[in-house]
Amino acid sequence: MSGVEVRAVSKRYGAASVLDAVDARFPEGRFTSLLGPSGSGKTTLLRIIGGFVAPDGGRVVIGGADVTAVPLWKRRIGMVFQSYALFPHMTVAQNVAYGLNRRGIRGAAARAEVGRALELVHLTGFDARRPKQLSGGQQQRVALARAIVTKPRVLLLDEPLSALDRRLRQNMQIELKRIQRESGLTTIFVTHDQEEALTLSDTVAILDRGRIVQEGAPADIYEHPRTSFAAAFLGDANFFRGTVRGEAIDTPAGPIRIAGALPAPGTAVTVAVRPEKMTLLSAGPDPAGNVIDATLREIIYAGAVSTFLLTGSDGAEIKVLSQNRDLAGPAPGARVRLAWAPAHTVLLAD
Amino acid sequence: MIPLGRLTLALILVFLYAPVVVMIVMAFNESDLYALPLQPSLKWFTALAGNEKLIDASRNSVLIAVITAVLGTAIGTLAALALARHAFRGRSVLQLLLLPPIAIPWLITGTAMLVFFYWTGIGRGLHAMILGHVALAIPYVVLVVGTGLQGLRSDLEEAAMSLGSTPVHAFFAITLPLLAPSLIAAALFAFAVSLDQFVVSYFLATPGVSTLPVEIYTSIRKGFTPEINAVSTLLLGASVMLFLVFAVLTRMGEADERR
Amino acid sequence: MVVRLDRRQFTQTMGAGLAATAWGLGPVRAADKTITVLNWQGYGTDEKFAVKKFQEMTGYEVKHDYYNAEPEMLTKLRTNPGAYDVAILNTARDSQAQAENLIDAIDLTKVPNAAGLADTFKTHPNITIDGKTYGVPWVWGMNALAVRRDKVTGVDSYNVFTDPAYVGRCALFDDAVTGIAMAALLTGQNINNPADMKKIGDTLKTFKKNVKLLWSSEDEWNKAFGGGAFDISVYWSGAVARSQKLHNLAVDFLIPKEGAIGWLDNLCLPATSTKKEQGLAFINYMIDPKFYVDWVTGSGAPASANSAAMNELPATDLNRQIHKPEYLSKIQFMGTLPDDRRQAYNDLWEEVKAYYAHS
Amino acid sequence: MADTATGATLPQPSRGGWRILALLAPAYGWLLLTVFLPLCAMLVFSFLKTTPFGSRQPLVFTFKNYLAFVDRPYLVNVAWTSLQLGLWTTGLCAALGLPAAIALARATRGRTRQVLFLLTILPFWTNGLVRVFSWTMLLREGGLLDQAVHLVWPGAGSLSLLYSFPAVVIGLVHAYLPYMILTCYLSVVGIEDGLIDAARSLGARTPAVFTTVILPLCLPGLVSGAILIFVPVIGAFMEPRILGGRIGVTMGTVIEDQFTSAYNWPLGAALSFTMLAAVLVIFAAFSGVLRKRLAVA
Repeated sequence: MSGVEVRAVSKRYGAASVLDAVDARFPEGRFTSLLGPSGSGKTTLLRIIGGFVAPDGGRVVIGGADVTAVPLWKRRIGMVFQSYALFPHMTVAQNVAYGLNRRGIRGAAARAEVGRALELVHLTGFDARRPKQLSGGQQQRVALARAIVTKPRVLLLDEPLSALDRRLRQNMQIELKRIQRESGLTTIFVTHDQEEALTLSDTVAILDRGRIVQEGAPADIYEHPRTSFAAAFLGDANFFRGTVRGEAIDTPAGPIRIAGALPAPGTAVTVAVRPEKMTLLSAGPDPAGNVIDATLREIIYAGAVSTFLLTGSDGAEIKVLSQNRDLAGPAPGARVRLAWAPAHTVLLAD
Repeated sequence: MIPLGRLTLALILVFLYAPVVVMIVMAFNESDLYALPLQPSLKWFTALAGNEKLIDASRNSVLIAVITAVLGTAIGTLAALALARHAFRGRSVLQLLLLPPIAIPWLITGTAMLVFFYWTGIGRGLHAMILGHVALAIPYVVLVVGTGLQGLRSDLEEAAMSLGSTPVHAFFAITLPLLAPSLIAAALFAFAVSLDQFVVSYFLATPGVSTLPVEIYTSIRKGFTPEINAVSTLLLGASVMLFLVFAVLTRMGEADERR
Repeated sequence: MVVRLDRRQFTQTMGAGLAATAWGLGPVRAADKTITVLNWQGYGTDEKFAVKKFQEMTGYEVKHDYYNAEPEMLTKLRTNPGAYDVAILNTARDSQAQAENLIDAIDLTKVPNAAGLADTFKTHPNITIDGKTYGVPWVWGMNALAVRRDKVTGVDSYNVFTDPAYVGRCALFDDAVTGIAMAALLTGQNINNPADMKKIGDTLKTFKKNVKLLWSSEDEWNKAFGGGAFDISVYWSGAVARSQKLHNLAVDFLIPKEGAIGWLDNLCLPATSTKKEQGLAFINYMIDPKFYVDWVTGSGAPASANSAAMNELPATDLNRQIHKPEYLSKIQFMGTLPDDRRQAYNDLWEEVKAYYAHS
Repeated sequence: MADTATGATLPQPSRGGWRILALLAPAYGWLLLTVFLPLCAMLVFSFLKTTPFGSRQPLVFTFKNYLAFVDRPYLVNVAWTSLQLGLWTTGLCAALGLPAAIALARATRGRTRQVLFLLTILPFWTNGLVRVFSWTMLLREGGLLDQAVHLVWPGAGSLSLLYSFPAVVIGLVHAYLPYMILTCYLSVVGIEDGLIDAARSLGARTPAVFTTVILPLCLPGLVSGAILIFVPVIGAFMEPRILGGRIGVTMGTVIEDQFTSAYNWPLGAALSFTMLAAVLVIFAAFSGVLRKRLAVA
């Protein structure tokens, strides 16, 4: 087991640049997600690490050794494909044993390993089935067992949960996390589902147009997005643009304060506020912190929480997430006041 | 849709077999002009037993057909892999180049082969016939295997390689077994193309080494006797036996059954 | 040791290797004691009794290679030097084969049975080129009309192909020379050099309504006639005898008032043959009256060019009935055609066929 | 020709070129030696005045053979007949072959399917000429088909199909139908059951499932099948000659005549190459349309 590093990796397909001098570290034993919209280059990066695609430039280092020139079949990686890519002409046991056999482990030893792997994914007793006879979730777990049974140095997951329905996906997320913890594998996980990335990862790397724009622990990235892209892609955000004037930022919605240091006065800046950080004020005195006026347009009720869609005094759309503690509340059309703490105002780099 | 399809399938089988049944029945009919009503007789089979030429020709036909099926399928499959799996410049030109062997009447291809082989010293004979037959089978194999490859995902090979297979091993362990139905179909077609091919054989045969279709073709003038039906019937039987042995040996269809 | 193979050896080795891996070749040509004859299939030379007899006489086995069209025969002679020892040619093709040095001149004195050949054939202009003889006349026949006995009566002209009584009941021979020659006879022209090709084309086109099919082999003719597909057809004289004798078909041969188209086949020695002596021996045997009688009685044959052979047949024999000597005066024989004229024949015939086909 | 790209990338692009070459070399090398070079010789012949083989005249080059359709207007009718034969045969093969392939692939499983599949190819392990002759037995006046009809309907007249256009079509459909069944079958087996269920669950009725799901997915098979059928049918000569009687004059028989009895190889070759060019133009025109359709599917 070992960490993975990519250094200045680039890839072009024809005229289109898919990866542009990407640097990234995937620490040993950690679960890292590559998060980004489609076309951001995350799958290409994964495939370069796995050796499925050769980079045009840059290096791939696994466990301290440069593997850029090492072919796929010698890299000792485990890959779970989006389509699972189970061999339809083999049984579950044969599928799982395939990599073991390639590494010279056969017979009883292989059977024991296969049994352990299937136990790990809760598929004991499914040995003799064929992939076509399994449900989507079961196939996914076979693919996982097949990838980890060989004890690879790195486990690569290419959107493995995207084909599952919501409930199954949530179960599988828990399973995946458990298995990763138990096996202690360095894991790189490609997804476009932010929630999945946040739930599973030790580290999240956000990719945008062939570059990693931010990397860090899920909570860190969520609470402190560095760019408006990161803020918008990972969770929801309300954006305010304005100019630094004295202690506050002057925006069309009103002055907004932040917790940290401000740039020089006169600088144009953008700040973001997560919808759940805002509260709708009931009648009474304003609390300390930021308060702005808005008009309630619509309430989307979703059981435990409701989403309030509002229009700011400057006409911009504002979204607020609130737990349904009180039954009574303002009705659409009502003029309301929104409040949040300066510490929850995130100053963005762009 | 499916019951309708089954009915169509049944009718098509009747349609496909009508002339074959006629062929077999006429082999057992006394009349040399294929006249009706039927008078059962084994005389054409008896006559055949003494017809060394026809028997030799049949043996050559099967021999060439087997070689063509094996060589043609192997060579054509390689090309199909390149054409289906890789995008490269000139691919569509190469695909188009498969058309002439099918589109140009075999008569012209055969004549051209005769002249060219004569000029280059390849000459005529069994080796020339095999050269010709395999060439005519290749386009069919490429088309059939290519169609099969389209239904085959390429990530399976990648999966195998990520598990430690070299590309060659991945091809033999994964792609080839999954491609088996297409390969068998292609081989059956190559076999059929060769067995039925008379024009090329006719031009490339040397006196004394001919094939059954050549014998049949040249016998039109003399008289197409039910002996031809008899030998065709026997040959069909032999081919079916050959295939059954092959099917049993390779346990074809077993994997299919379980899924 | 370095082994060098040129392309020919390479392909041959490859072919041989392939063949050897399987279970053996067809009969491999024995190096010596065989001669190979190039002929139509089922045309005398490959009669079982004859092959056997010749082997008994000379120790040489007779192998055959067949052709299905005259140009193909020439192509085979050209592309297989040394492969053939005797070739059967329509004498109309002799000059072409001779010009390409495909056949050798024959000294008739070395063919004892040639003494019995009818003089008209022995010195026929088709086989005599620059004073030398390039083939031994073998058999001759006529292309005229075959009609269904009892059903067709009173026919005495090729005009029957335009007779409304026989719409869709006629068949033609799919052969350019025969087709054009028939129309030439009908329009009173020389079959080997008709003056008015357009008239010939127009005449042939008037046959359209009556023509049901064009046959190209004796077998096809027998099966179609036997199946009742037509009642009147252009046909070969010798084939009529065979259809009556071997297949019991109710068919009669008649020569219309315009005459018949005659042809003469001869036995030639391919120039590249390495066994000319045995070739001549085989030719001599082929014009042996005994062989001819056996051939006629066994399967049926055209008329022999050897008067001695014809005389051996009983007077009642069908073949003698059909090939009456007085007919010879009503026959125009197919002669040598220059390339361009032959092509004109073929082009016109193709056009006529397309006209028949287009509805 | 259907575009067969799956767009998969190579693990080692630097060696990809050699690998492609190694895969293609045997097939195209073989074809080069046995088909393309000989056909090139034929192409040269097609510009000659007379057959170069055995002609006493010196070689004269001419374009005349390519003007055959102008010089011989009757060839237009012949080409029209061939085109009609090609369209009828291809159309009927598609209409019969696709449902059969679907039934074969979807309604049967395992060994039954293999056996049925084999049964459709089996007839082709007999000689084509023998099969065509067997058709004459069936189709001729008072033949087996007539007798069968009379068993069911004693008063019926003779069908007398032999020596007619339908007879040629029947013979050609019989000869080429398995190609369509095969190529369609290979396309149909690739369709996942789930896809059809999904279409059903979205409320598609059977005909809609067919036109919106199955047909587009079968298109590659249909196209390959159509190529394998239409192209050789245009040049077919045995079926028209034996089953067509007087009307059996097609491009195939005209070309055959040039190579056999007429000994005009240049004209025959020129006609073949003209035909090949026409076929290529037709498919080029169609491939644009098809590519769009395939992209949508």
